[in-house]
Amino acid sequence: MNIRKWIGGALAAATMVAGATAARAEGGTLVMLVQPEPPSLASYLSTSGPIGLMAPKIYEGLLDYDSDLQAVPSLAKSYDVSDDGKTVTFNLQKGVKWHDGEPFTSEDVKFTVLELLSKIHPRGPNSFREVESIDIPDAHTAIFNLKNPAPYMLRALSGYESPIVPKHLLEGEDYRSADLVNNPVGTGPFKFVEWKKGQYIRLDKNEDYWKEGLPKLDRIVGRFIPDASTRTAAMENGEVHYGAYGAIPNIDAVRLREMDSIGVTTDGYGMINPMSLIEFDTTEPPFDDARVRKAVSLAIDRQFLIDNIWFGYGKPATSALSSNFGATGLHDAKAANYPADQNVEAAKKLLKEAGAEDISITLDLIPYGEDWRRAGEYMKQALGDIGIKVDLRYEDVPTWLKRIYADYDFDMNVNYFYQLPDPVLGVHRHYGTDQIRQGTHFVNSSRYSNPKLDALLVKGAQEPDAKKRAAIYSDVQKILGADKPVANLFEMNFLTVFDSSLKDHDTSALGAYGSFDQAYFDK
Amino acid sequence: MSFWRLFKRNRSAVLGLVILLLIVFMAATAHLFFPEDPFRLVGKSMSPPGENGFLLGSDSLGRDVASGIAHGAKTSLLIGLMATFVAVGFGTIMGGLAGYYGGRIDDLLMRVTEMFQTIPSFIFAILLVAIMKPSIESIVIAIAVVSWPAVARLVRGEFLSLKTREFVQACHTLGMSDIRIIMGEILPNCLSPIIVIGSLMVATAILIESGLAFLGLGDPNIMSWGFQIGAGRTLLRSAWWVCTFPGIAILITVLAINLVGEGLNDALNPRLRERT
Amino acid sequence: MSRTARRLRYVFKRLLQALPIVLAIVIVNFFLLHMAEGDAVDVLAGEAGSATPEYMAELRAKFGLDQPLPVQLLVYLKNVFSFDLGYSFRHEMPVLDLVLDRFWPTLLLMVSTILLAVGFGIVLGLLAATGLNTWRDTLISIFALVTYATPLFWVGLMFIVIFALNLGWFPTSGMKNVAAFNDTWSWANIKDVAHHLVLPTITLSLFYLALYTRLMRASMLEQAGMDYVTTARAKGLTENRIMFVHVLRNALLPVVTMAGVQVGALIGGSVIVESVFAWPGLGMLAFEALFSRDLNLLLGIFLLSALLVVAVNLVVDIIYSSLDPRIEVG
Amino acid sequence: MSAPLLEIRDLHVALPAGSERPYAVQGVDLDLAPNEILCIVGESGSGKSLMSRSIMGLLPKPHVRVSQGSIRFGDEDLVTVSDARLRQIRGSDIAMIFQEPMTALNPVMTIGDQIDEVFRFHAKMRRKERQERALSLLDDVHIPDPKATMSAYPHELSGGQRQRAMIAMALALDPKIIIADEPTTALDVTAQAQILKLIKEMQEAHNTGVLFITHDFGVVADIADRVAVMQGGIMVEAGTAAEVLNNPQHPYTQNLIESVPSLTPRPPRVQAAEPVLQIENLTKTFRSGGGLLGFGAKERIVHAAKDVTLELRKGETLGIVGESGSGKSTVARCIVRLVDAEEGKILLNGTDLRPLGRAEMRPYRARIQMVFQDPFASLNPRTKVGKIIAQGPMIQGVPKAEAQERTRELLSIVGLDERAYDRYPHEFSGGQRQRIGIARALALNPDVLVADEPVSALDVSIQAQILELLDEIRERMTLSMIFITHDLRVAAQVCDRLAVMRSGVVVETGPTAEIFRDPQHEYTRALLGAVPGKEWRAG
Repeated sequence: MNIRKWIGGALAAATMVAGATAARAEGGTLVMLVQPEPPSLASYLSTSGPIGLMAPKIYEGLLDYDSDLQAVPSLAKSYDVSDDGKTVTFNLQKGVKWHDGEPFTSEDVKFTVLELLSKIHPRGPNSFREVESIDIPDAHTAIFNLKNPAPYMLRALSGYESPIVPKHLLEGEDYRSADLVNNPVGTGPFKFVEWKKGQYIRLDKNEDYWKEGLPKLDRIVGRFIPDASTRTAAMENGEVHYGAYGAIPNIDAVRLREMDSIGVTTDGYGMINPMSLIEFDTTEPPFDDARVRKAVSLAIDRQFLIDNIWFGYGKPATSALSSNFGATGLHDAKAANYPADQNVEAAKKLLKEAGAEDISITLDLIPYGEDWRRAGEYMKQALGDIGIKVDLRYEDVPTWLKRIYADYDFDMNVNYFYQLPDPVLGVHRHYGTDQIRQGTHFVNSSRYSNPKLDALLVKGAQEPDAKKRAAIYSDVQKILGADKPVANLFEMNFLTVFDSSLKDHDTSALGAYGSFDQAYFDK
Repeated sequence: MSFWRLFKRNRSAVLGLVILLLIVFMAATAHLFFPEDPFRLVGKSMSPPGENGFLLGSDSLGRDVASGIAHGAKTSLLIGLMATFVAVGFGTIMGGLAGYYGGRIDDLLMRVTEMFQTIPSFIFAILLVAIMKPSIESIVIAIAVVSWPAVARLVRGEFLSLKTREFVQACHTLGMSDIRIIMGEILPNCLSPIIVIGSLMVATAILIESGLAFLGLGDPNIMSWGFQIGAGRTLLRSAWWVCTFPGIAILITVLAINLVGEGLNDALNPRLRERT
Repeated sequence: MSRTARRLRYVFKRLLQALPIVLAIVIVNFFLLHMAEGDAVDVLAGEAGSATPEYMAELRAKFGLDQPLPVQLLVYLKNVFSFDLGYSFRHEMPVLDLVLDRFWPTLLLMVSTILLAVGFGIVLGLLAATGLNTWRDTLISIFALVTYATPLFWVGLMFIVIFALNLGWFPTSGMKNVAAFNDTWSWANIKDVAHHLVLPTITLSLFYLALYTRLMRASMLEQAGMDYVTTARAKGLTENRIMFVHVLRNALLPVVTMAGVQVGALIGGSVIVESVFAWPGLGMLAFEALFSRDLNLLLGIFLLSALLVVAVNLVVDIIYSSLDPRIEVG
Repeated sequence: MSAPLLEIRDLHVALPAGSERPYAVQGVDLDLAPNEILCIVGESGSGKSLMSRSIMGLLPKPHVRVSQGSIRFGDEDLVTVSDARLRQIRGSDIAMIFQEPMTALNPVMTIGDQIDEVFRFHAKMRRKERQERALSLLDDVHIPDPKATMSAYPHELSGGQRQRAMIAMALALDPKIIIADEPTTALDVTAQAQILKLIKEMQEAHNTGVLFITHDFGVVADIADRVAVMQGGIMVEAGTAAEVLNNPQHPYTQNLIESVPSLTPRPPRVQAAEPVLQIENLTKTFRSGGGLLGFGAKERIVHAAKDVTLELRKGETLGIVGESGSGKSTVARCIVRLVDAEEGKILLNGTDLRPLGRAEMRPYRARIQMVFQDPFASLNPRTKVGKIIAQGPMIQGVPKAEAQERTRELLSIVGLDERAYDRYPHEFSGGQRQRIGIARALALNPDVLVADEPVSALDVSIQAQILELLDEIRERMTLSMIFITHDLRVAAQVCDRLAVMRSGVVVETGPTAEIFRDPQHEYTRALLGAVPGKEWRAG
């Protein structure tokens, strides 16, 4: 049977909304917090958070995803997966123009996917690893030929994850230093206007955007404010309207959400699935012994972290996978083996067995903000309770990256990873033997290697059938629960704090990484 | 002793000294009053001052702010003193040599000094700490490195004027060796300004440390006022006490040290004696 | 030789003298930065999310980071001498553009701060000295000490809470109202920037204010004891005339010198203020550059700020020499 | 004699509590008539200065104040008049000239402006008019180029010219009274002579009453109509110049006048012919500016000594006289190797010291010692007297005990008692300190003693004692001495032979007596001519 997915309906819906809102108050400038200042706007080169905030307003992907993670049309009007799952055909929108007036064609798609995404994009090579070739019979059709089925690929086609960029501006250029890097030209609802370094990035409404009557905002400005307290103040003062990905510290969000003028939500991170965790150096004592790793996991009161450092936002991890994968049935609640609260006795007992009593180790902290230092300080105390003497180490980003991923010179490292919409995209990289890649960041730095697991992961990646896939991942979670190459701490809830007169900024599953084409002020 | 008499004349200086002694006392006896490790989570988090048995409240993890201040005093004073000690020591040597020998040595050393004064000092301090990894030692060194030029210039000036004084020349005519002249004759006579600048430098060092900590460059394993402020600054709006009290601690200390410094200045600096 | 000609020659001479210093600064920092762990590529890859070792090697080659240190240094110096500060690894832009972008805000903040600090410092010092040992003197001295002793960022955050949030007099942060987009030289824009400048300037100047106040006071007192003051009295001048015409000008000299020395500290010291008020200055840029190991950028900043310091010192010297006829520039 | 301009009655100036004495000035009565010069003479600490300042209300308030008595000026009492009125009087009716014109003038203000101020505050005149007046004033006081001086800053003038400018300022509104506080002390003799002449001339021209404060009887003899002598705040004697100078009544006055060295050279003593020290073609030039990275900043060159040739015979005292900047001190410093001369020989008993390095020099150090000018600057304030003296021998390898023994001995030789050994310099008076300085020099029993203005910082009475001491020890230890001085009276008393220096060149040498009798070089003549009070006590 030929699984054919029509999503024209959704498109109609989108335009309908547009029509309906046309009457409502439109225009206005949205000022959003972008923190830190992005290095560039080349989202095809980097998945860096701040880029993710601005670029998707300019570049679009083949698909977008609605708030319950279902695919909706974007540059692709619809797509079509063959029975064997090895051919995916995208029917592209007609009459779409780049911001410089050039028409958008299947050429661009082919170029982007083959030249950029599957080569130099940080995650693309993984998402598109099965793509063998792309046929473009005409300007509005792109046929992806795959080596093996890659169901997860269809979840990685958003404007944030896989932006489609103009071939005519990149071909033959050095992709890293092309003009496009700092002057993006896309098909999206907003056009890049200027970037005042240290101050703001300004995007203006794309007047001839292909979606009827969209976007509604006249302008989006991304402002850079280094200090968290000042960001909060600016938000309170109405100088900025939108801050996501912890731009506003939770502690302040808790305070601000009491104000009528400000709203706080945890929606819009469904495609991200951030998970905080501890990486162990499993190759050397004491953490080459699973019991010691378990003991550490037992010693930590996850709820305490959530309550006192993230002020109630977050959910204790129950397994290697985020509970958000429950939607796709991949998350196995029964595989749960992460206690919510600490159990000192059990931990001590394990250490005794392992003969690892009163050991002293160094705990490295991810240098992405104060919260992690607090977490480290807490863990130092918590592990102290079970007789592990901890020395905290807080270094700057480059030093830390080098230590953890190039030199492997660590005992224990607090970190967090995006599990992304599919385990293949966000989870495999921790555990696969093929993911022990010295010098590559955010992969299997624990250097955990288990052939049994590797096999399961491969199967899991290719299995098109949801049920079978769930079974596979259930085993995966059991194994990881037992071995604990990393100790997951909790599923993070990032916060979006916004001016409550701002509406429809969260229509996309990507939330802050969405295109904001429908966002408007209801004044 | 006449110095003490002169010092006593300046009431605020005496006040400063008293405060300073109290702070030192606090630092010395911290472990008696607060036997627990100041990092220990000892109670309900974010309790306002006076509640749940927290004199000055507790921070987001339920650590005792008061305990932190008591223990932090040790670190902050230590950093202040060590940094000053290193800076003054090095600055005196550089300035002394430059001033005493003059000529090319002077030229050279002064160029070096100028170089350090031309580098934006705080950024340079940050750079040094970042490179050496945040730790007490690196912070001390960084502060010293950015503070010594002032001393060098001062000492150089003193040496320049003192070396032409007749009592120094007399020593030359006695055939005294340079080292003895420098150590025995000149240095003792420029101690007072050095002491004064040193005392003020301690204060500045403590401020710099808090600044570094604010930017997240503190030693994560050692309790200091800077650490507390850095840790508490995001709570400023919801739990003001967490970084306010350490801030006040710094303010009082720096204030006290300055008062003492000015007192020393009045007492040791004959020029201003009768007028201030 | 005419006065102006001598001045010019002096300026030229001073710049020549500054050259080795600036170079030394660049070289020292070059090696310091290479002592740091990790490099720009690590950061880029880290930020990007992930990158293959091959790709990273490719980048290193592109940035010339694979060359031996001396070679890198020589290349850099060679470029510097042809007024090319190179490319920023992280921003993919010429360093010069980046730095110049931040240069004017820095200068603006610096100059306004110096003016405010020196100006008020002089006034307060004067008031303190003229009312020696009165409540006024005590009050001013205490004020000076307190402002000096209060951590900068603390003052900054408090100002934001009070003047931006509670009173709503000033914006919390930034350099201009981003929603407005006035064109640079429009009156509206100038007013807007000035409005944003107030809080950072006050915050930053408070610290230095204390220094100048105390210096001025001491200096006034010292001068007041000089013989020429007696002469002036003997001429029958009023105390005011004596204070404001005779003593003041002499007392200013050490203050001016101090101001010169402070500049270096000022650029650095502004990091905190810049970060609190999101002021787009060099300090913050340097901070980011350091933590992203953006070597060229950081060196560029050090180079320019060093030149800036040299320039300001020069100006100060010339002011000084015009205040004090005994000092002859050249 | 007409009614006095100024009547001082029972003036008391109180010092702050805790000072060594309650009153700086105690019960002074004094009249100043128009058209007369009244000299107030006294040694340091006699209260003469404060007395003069109390007249204009320039006492350092609040510590020091007039506690009793009156100062009548016309029909007003200056002690009680309002500040406002006092300001009017200052500068217009009573003007003042100070000792050190360099510091007494505002360094950052042009001479013109500083004179101009006087007019602006006391007289209604238009700018132009004021300008002209100022110019003519400068012309009156014989300043070479008045126009240029108007726009000149104090540091650009010579000492003498500065003082002239001061005088011009004082005369601006030709005041009834001028108070001159040691106006010539800081000047060289020749300049001094001219200034004295000027003051007299001006005083006669405007028939002003001048209150002239000085410590120098020579000066008194030159210009005083009347003299008042002060000691410890009390006026011990007053009268016409003739009376006081030639027939002093009060023992203190007598003693003072006694101690003024006479201008008649001492009888030449028989002396061995062989030289101890020969200086041959000694040359020293000072360079300033330039240096590393100086980039050819114009470098100033001063020839402090241009091939100076001198000979010091055994047991004699060779005087080097000259005015400031004549290079006499430089020569002295070259001899003791504080300064390295570029050229020439310094032969001590035949060995040339000039080329010796520090190490080789050390043994010779003991042979040539120096006594310095300023007894306050020449002793380390933080070292005990005993150590200061014993240091020398110990450096030269004398055992500690012996050195200390010697030190105690020396203390008694220079007339200080044993207890001085453990005290600090600041506990001693100027004269005593100079004795310590001498003891330090003697500690190494040198062959040659170089004394650089050893008495110029001392009061006359002390001066006499120190000179005696030097003479005595020279006899006793058969020293040969090089004696640097600017004061020809002193020179006449101590020196067997003289060398007269001017801008680095020795212009004349010879036995003191001969040089005084008929000086060959016109500069020598000028010097001798300028000696204050030479008619008085010429013999």
